[in-house]
Amino acid sequence: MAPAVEITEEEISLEQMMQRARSSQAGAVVSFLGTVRNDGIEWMEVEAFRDLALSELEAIRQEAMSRFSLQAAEVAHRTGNLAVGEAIVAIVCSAAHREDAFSGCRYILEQLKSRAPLWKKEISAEGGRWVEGE
Amino acid sequence: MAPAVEITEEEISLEQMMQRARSSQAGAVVSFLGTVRNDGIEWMEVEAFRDLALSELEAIRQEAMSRFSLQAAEVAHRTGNLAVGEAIVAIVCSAAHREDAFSGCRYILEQLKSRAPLWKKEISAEGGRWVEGE
Amino acid sequence: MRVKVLAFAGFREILGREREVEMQGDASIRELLEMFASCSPRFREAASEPFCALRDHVLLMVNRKRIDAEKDLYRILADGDELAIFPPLAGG
Amino acid sequence: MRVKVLAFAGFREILGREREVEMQGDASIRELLEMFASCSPRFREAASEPFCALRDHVLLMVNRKRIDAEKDLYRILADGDELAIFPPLAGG
Repeated sequence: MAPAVEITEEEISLEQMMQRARSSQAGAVVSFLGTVRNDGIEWMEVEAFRDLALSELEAIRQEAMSRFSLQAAEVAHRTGNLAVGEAIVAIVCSAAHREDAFSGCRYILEQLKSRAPLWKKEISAEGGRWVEGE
Repeated sequence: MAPAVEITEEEISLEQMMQRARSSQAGAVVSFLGTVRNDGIEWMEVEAFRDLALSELEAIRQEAMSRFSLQAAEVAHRTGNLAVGEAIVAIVCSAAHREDAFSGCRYILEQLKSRAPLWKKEISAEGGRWVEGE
Repeated sequence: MRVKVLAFAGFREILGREREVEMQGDASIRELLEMFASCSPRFREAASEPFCALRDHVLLMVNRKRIDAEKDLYRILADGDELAIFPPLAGG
Repeated sequence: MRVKVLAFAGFREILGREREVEMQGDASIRELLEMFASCSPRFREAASEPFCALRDHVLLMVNRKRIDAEKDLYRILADGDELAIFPPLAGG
């Protein structure tokens, strides 16, 4: 079984993450998929401070699990060169009730953006540009 | 291509809904899956006022599309007899940005619960019980 | 005058999914419900409070538009109208 | 004294992903950064403001703990420390 937190050069399989997160105790499963949007870019390069990002994502995941009584939480972040439309990040949270599943998914996403050492560069015909953090 | 709003006796394929909702213009895809939770029940029976539910879901979908600038929105509700763990409802929203995708998904779910003529009955060893609306 | 009656969830289990009802002359929604109550003690039990009030959880539609159970109960039905009876919605 | 330096994103493109740096005697974080700036005009351009201040978007970690660029810049590095240099996070 794949780990609940992943940083991978391979394409993310949201389907497998959903399967792992579903259970007979979970009445609600919420997923977020962030993909490379076509803003006139040709591809995107994603870079990680890999082992630190993994431990930070695992810490965020555990915070979400306990704050929102999640049944399961899965996080995957892609690295390497991504084409338009490919998944950059995927998050799946399951809980007994929908409020918790939504809140858990939002929490993981916002914390990931502010705490996980990951960077994106957009490459267009004009050249490359590192995306500025929010 | 399946319609964007569906009430079906067949198992819901969230994967196909995701595929239809993804696009190069959508940077964010949010999904909600509501499943039969094991509260000591044996199965669940779901009933619809079918054509009215379809038109209501389509109205809700269109409201969400314009309120939250969605790129796509997909809704499917299952009817018939469902086993524990099976999907009752699935919603997928895609948008340029994550806020809109989350808001659209929440909006469709809450409106569906309050406006779509659908009912659930939980069948346990002790007998059946129609679920009370929220 | 013929009216189509649709019932869902608990009311479907009592009244059946769909039936055509033939009434003599004009009839209000209330009269139609009273007829069901007099034919079916189970329906009376499920739908009515003492003193002939409708239970809160009985929702009504005429021709797919919600009916206010307090204000519109004396509304006269027209030939071909469709009355739907159901408990509070519980989808999702 | 040997220090490992990791750089990410734009700083990785300038300094390389990872390098070992040998310093004579004690050295502060600031001295290490000044050394990079003096060897690499691109790094000086990317990381420093006039009057030797660090640009806001230069983030630093020593041994995986964030360093306050104002208060901790004179901190003396120890043998075996790992210094990481990167711009604001932009994952997700």
